[in-house]
Amino acid sequence: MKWPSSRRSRAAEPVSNPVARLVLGPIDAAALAAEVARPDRGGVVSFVGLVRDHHGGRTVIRLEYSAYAPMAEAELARIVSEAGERWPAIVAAEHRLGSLAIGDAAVAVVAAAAHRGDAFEACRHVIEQIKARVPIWKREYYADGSVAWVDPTAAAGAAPAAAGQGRSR
Amino acid sequence: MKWPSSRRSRAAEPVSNPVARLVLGPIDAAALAAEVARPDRGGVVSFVGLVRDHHGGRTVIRLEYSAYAPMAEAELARIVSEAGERWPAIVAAEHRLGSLAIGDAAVAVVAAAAHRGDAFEACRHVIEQIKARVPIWKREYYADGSVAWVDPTAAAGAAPAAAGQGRSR
Amino acid sequence: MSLAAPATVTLHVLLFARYAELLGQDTLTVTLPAPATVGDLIARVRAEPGGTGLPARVLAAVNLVQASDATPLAEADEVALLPPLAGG
Amino acid sequence: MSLAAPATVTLHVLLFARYAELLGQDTLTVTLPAPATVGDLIARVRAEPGGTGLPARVLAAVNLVQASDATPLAEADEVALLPPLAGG
Repeated sequence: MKWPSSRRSRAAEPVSNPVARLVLGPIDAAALAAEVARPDRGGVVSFVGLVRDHHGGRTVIRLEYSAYAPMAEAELARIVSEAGERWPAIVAAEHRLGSLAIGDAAVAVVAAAAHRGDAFEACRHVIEQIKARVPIWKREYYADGSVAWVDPTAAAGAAPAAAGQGRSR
Repeated sequence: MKWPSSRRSRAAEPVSNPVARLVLGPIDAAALAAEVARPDRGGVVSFVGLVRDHHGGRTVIRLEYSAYAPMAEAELARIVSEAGERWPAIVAAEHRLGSLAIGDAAVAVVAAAAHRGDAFEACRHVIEQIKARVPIWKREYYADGSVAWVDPTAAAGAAPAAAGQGRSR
Repeated sequence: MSLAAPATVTLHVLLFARYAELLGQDTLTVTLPAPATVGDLIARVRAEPGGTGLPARVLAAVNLVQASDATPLAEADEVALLPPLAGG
Repeated sequence: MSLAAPATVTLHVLLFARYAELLGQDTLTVTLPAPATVGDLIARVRAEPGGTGLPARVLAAVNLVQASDATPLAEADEVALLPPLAGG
């Protein structure tokens, strides 16, 4: 009686299609959350990464994300599936590509679980893995007219690597 | 030049009115996120707690949250303010009261920060503190017609404390 | 205590959720010999009809802030007895 | 190696972001003596015009999966050279 059949059948639901997408238009984090939230997954943790208006002390006016799309999609799906195996949680992730304005959502990760600790951990893990493994590149356009590819592996606090054109430092 | 004045002025913005509310209608987590997200707080972490459809092996059909409202509001505001002092993050929280259906959002916490680690930690801390400190009570209505006050301090896995009427165990 | 000190304190007590059900009411007015603490008040509420159902440890707040059994009480304080919290 | 083994492997190389800028193109077709590894391929790309701008460590993927310098390459493999990832 402790685990009624309705609960068991839900827990056994196959997760055949991980929600892991590259998108060209705006990200709707609430809609993404609705795809994974269920009454038996009462803790829903979301991460949304917004385009910041500064980087390395320079004012950013917009940016462009590009990707090695077939690999990025495959890697995103692998990351989401791995998280679903490691935690009793369902995770969904979207990353936007193309030209983004300041304040636009570039990435969203939602994790839903029966226990909030699992949802927090799975969500955090997935965004870290996305940053470490998914082949996506970011080109920042600055207020001074310069442009640079962002290199997160460069020394902390260092200015972005030069793109070689019109850079004013 | 590393910290242009536009950034400094934003960081110095006073947080005079913590967003910490008890609400009687539906919670809109996206609207709450919009209240704290800013282009200089690019990492936004949200927690939403949904009404679960089971508890202690019993099927829940709806529930009611009640509160010692003046203290609950004060405590919620204290928790949000404390988090804003402990982390470089802005936090907003809402808790719903009254009658809720399965799947309704009962609580939402949003933390926005320049660095995602701060946003994750502040969000997690605030939901834990809400559960530990805010005087709110939950009455569950079960499919078998019984009703119980939820006692999270009771032994893990134990059924909720009886409310003394029509309980069928 | 000086002669001018009041011999009693009168308190507004708020009961919530399961405790209001146990006591059959959600407010009480209690007068205790001074000086009085939260622990004294809880002992007195246990003596009310239905009060024996209170658990061994009762969480209390005085004037909207959580208190301990040793917290002193002053005339007209608002004391709330809080069943196990279940928000979130 | 047996006599039947091909003496070379021909690979499709994809360049992205800053690397595409450095090399002035986003695809290359490279033929290497067999057996060849990812490390061999990267050394060859460094010899292309603009290739000296590649960093000491170049991340690569073979057929959509991250690879190391020691990963062996087979005829018609798709090899991608990945600048520092900056998603999220």
